[in-house]
Amino acid sequence: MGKKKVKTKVVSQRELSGKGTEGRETGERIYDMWLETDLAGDARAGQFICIYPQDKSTLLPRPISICEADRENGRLRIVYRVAGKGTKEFSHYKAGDDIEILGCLGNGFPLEAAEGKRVIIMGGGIGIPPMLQLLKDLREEGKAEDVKVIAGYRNGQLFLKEDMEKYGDVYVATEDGSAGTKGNVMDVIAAEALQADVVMACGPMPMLRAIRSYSGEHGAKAYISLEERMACGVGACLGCVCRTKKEDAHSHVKNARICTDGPVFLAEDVDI
Amino acid sequence: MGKKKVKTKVVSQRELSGKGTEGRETGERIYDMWLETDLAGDARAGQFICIYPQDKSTLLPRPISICEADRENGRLRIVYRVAGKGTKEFSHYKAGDDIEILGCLGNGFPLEAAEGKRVIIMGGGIGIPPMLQLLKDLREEGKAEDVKVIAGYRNGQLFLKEDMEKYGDVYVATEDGSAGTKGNVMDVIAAEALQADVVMACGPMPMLRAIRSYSGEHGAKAYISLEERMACGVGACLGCVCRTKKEDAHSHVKNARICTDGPVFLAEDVDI
Amino acid sequence: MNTKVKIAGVEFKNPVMTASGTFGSGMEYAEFVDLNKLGAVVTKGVANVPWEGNPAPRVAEVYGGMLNAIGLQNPGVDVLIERDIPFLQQYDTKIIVNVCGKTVEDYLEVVEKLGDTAADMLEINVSCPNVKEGAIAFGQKADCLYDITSEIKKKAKQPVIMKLSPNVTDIAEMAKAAEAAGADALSMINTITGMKIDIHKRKCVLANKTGGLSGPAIKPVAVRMVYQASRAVKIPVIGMGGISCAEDAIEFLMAGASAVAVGAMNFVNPYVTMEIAEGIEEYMRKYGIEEISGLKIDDL
Amino acid sequence: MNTKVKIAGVEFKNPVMTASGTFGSGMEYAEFVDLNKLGAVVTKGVANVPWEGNPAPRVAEVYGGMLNAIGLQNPGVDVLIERDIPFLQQYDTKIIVNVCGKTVEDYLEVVEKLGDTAADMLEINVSCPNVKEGAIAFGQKADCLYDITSEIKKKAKQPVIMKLSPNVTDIAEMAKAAEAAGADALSMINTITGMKIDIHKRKCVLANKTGGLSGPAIKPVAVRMVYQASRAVKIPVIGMGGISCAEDAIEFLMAGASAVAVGAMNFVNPYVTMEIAEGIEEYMRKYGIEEISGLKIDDL
Ligand SMILES: Cc1cc2nc3c(=O)[nH]c(=O)nc-3n(C[C@H](O)[C@H](O)[C@H](O)COP(=O)(O)OP(=O)(O)OC[C@H]3O[C@@H](n4cnc5c(N)ncnc54)[C@H](O)[C@@H]3O)c2cc1C
Ligand SMILES: Cc1cc2nc3c(=O)[nH]c(=O)nc-3n(C[C@H](O)[C@H](O)[C@H](O)COP(=O)(O)OP(=O)(O)OC[C@H]3O[C@@H](n4cnc5c(N)ncnc54)[C@H](O)[C@@H]3O)c2cc1C
Ligand SMILES: Cc1cc2nc3c(=O)[nH]c(=O)nc-3n(C[C@H](O)[C@H](O)[C@H](O)COP(=O)(O)O)c2cc1C
Ligand SMILES: Cc1cc2nc3c(=O)[nH]c(=O)nc-3n(C[C@H](O)[C@H](O)[C@H](O)COP(=O)(O)O)c2cc1C
Ligand code: FES
Ligand code: FES
Repeated sequence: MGKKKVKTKVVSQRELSGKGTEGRETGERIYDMWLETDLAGDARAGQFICIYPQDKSTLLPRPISICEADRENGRLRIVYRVAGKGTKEFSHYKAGDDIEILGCLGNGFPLEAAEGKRVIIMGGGIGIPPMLQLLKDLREEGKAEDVKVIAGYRNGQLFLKEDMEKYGDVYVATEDGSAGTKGNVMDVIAAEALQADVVMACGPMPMLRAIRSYSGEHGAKAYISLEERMACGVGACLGCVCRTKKEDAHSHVKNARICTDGPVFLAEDVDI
Repeated sequence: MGKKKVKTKVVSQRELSGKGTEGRETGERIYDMWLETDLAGDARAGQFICIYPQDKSTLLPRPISICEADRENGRLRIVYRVAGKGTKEFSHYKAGDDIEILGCLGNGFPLEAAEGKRVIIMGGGIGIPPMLQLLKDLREEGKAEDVKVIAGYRNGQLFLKEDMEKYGDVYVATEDGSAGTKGNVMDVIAAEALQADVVMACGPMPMLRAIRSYSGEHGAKAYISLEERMACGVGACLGCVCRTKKEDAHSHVKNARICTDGPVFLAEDVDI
Repeated sequence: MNTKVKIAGVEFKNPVMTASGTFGSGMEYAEFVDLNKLGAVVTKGVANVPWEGNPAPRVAEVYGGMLNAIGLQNPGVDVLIERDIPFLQQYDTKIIVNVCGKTVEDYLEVVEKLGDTAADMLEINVSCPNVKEGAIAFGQKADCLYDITSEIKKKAKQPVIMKLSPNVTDIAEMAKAAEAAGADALSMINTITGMKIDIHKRKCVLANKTGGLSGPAIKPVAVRMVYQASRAVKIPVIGMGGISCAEDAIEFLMAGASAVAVGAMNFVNPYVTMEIAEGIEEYMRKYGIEEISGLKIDDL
Repeated sequence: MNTKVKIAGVEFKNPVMTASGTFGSGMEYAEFVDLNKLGAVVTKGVANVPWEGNPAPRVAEVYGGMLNAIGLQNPGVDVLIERDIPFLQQYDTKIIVNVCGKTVEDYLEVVEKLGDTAADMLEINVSCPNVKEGAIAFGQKADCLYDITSEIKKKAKQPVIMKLSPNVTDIAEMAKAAEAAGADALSMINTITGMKIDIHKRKCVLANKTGGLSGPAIKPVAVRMVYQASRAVKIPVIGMGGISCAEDAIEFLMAGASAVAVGAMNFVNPYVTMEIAEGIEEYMRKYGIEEISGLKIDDL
């Protein structure tokens, strides 16, 4: 149905890092929001939407990954961390509020690349949310030989773990060692001696760099989702580029637009 | 208690120009809001407060006259017209909302000037609201020989008329002749052959100019409340000046600050 | 009522254009906007050869606007001619190509290559504050501006719009210099140089450190400059800077602009250009104004 | 931890000042702010004789800021000396008197009269864009700025801050000219010239037509100019323009300012100066920064 800016209703919102969950004291506030929108109809895992804050001192839309798409019922789920003004505002939204979003944006993960392959999905921190829909889609398509999930958390606040476990085993790494393997997602691979033909990942830059090296060394294909500051979200402003190894077909220079040519790139194609 | 910026709660708000009232088709939307604040304690008739919009594209506070002050219960009433962005925002406030105001500002009407005098209070259009508290105070002080009220409206939408009638007779003028004398407040004076030693007034500039001439011709003292665009509201920016006949004691030029030296001036002192 | 405007002999169906660099080559927003409804599409600045632009982060948000330091990334004029101009020719709108360069020769090469294309006008960006190699000087010194304008006018087959920098002491002086050198029209303002520091990371948000400020925050400065420039010259001025709605556009037209362009606000509302075109019509209808030129207020 | 700063030999208890013209003579805001908590109060510009200023409307609201065209109304330096300075002397804060004039002689007269008063520093406003008689040129031409600065320095008994205009092509050049002429410090930015038109009334909102833009909208431009100027000269720079909170103030200090001043945001939050002074302390505590000068980032 193409990209659109639409008004959508908040269906529900809750704090995942609320009282009672561990690790709240570190100050990370993570929220989980469902939106009602027919943009869900053809949302792909790894795509994102942009949310426009109402606060008029902040004009640019905020890119947030699609965590789950209920395509039949026209609903999108996002899980996000309060990072600044915009996300702080979002965290105050309540069921029934009207908000404006632009979507669905970006390319998403290439499900076809999983066909007949051993796939490892890796999410680090606030890069975990898009892994949920990816996992669901890989499971439902059922063409991968095997799908494993590694989720790297900062601490015992294991958001979305239960959701993902509905679709398969989830290996956990925590920086503070409070659950699973102490360390990061790469430490899980080593500790559990996991093997993959294809890696699909989202997370902080050091993690993505490590995956890129790993994929080079182990001959695995790694699809990584990148982040950059955006203005338009639709490929017009050239704000959100990443360096590419070869000349990009659209830009004719070694820069690709994360919002339209990405956010998912084959690790070997980009210079991160 | 001095000037303060305080958070206050909206006690109630209703539209005075709502459906069923006449004249709504002209598009004037008038709202009536009660605020809970101890600033009410020493509010004087003719003073004003400044309300800060929440919309961050609009930063400056909006000056609005005190329409009624319930000094015992710590409540202020304002009645305002939707004129632009700020007042439009205010019109959406509901009971329980928190808003920020600065008050009480300005000098207010000099009640002592009414002592033993025949006083006519005149309000024109959105200059009517401050007349209500003025009327109440003049009645309660009881030192005027006589107090009459003339309210000039655009059409049959006679907001605040009933409130004022609790404290005395109200002569009405309407521009479209739909109630009272057809014309303006000055036409009422002529039509009803009213006489005054002291006039206290608030309204559009042509009305204030007419009152100024009248007071000159009839030897009445006229106290008029002026309006100008404001920034600080407290006398610091020199944004809100009016020309004065003589050198102003504070500014040492022929300019007085409406927000602090006014908004009420003796008509003969200003050059309008 | 007639919303057509004529600038240097080129007729636009309405005075609403896109600001260079904020609308790609039209392709990216064609999903949102019916390009047939716009007076013109102004393309992203293009040089003689592809430019890589600055490293990321290239954009930062600030109060009521944004900073950008794209650094004029572009695929080079050949790609524009092969790919982007044919795309735009499908639509019933005018095509204005924004041109950038590091030397006068760079500019001339682009201008010459564009000579036989369907581009209706050329807009010469002498004001991008993000390029280091000296291009900025063209837009900040009246004599340099005069020289480059004359050179370009010698080669250009299409009418030439000189796009002025707001980062100058006297915009009227710059406007006069461009006019004297033969410019057919002016456009303004480009972005105002700004900076944002992340006080927690203790470094500039933009990799380039400084960037160009655009969006509603700059509108009063832009209106003032359009007012000053349009009253200093006889050639038409295309006004831009923070336009977010029809009211804003009308403010520029009243100040003296013959047409307007919308930049950063496309990012906030992808439909904004169409809405502005409609809003201007509505205003004209309401006040009984027959021509766009009737919006200008001579005696402001 | 120590929040004291020293500028041209004068010690301020903290780097937070009020911006001239936005705080009256301190009297008006003393009801809200404990003046003892401020580094300095900078008074409204004062001339040799009383000035009436411009007709009203003098202020207009714009997106994220405001325009003003007060036109430097002031009661003249004699009243300031008799009434305002004694008032400020009651407080434990420094007094900076902002000086304006139409001719060099005007400035010199004020500077001389202030010589024997309790004013701790003089801030010379060569940049008010609202005065017609040519005063603006002092702040927009490097040679004029040099000349007036040298003349003032010859007469001034107190250290002299030259307040620069942002309406220039090259702020670093202006900063260097003032430094070369002997200025003890610089302050920036004054307002950026802007305009607002009421499209329904079809006229300018300000009686003076143009006015000076201030408030959050101008902050990125101000930070950039403070960055450029502070790195072009050795004398201290006092930064201002759109500061609304401690984070903003810290941004200026990181960019290279030695102190900051708060202007239009006093109108939005009368307590803002005190809050900023506290917020800076909090930030320093959080990050273990011992001195205000430790906030500056040399290698931004
Ligand atoms: C493709 C993509 C997908 C993302 N998905 C998620 C997600 O699922 N959950 C989640 O919590 N976060 C996600 N992010 C990061 C999220 O966009 C930022 O945390 C958010 O924009 C911060 O906005 P703010 O107003 O709270 O912060 P501020 O710091 O106030 O924002 C200021 C400006 O910087 C931009 N910005 C700040 N941080 C980032 C960042 N990390 N990436 C891009 N722009 C940034 C903002 O969009 C805004 O324009 C994603 C980013 C991208 C690019
Ligand atoms: C002392 C005083 C008392 C007032 N009392 C009342 C009252 O009791 N009821 C009422 O309805 N109105 C009153 N007004 C007028 C009221 O302040 C304006 O209608 C209001 O500020 C408009 O704000 P806005 O955001 O809706 O309009 P906008 O046009 O969006 O405002 C833009 C800017 O212009 C200023 N402004 C616009 N119109 C006026 C105006 N007429 N006077 C002063 N500033 C203006 C605003 O404050 C704001 O800064 C009073 C004005 C003054 C000076
Ligand atoms: C992301 C971005 C890229 C831009 N690129 C160009 C460009 O290539 N050439 C040019 O002349 N102006 C460029 N500009 C400036 C705009 O065309 C316009 O002059 C400026 O942004 C002011 O308008 P606005 O406030 O509506 O954005 C760019 C602006 C932005 C925000
Ligand atoms: C209402 C008003 C009056 C001002 N008067 C003066 C003045 O007399 N002298 C001066 O040097 N600057 C004056 N300024 C400029 C401010 O001191 C300051 O440089 C500018 O407003 C930018 O800071 P801000 O964005 O924090 O307001 C005035 C500004 C405003 C808003
Ligand atoms: S955000 Fe504009 S091109 Fe990606
Ligand atoms: S509004 Fe600032 S002096 Fe009156």
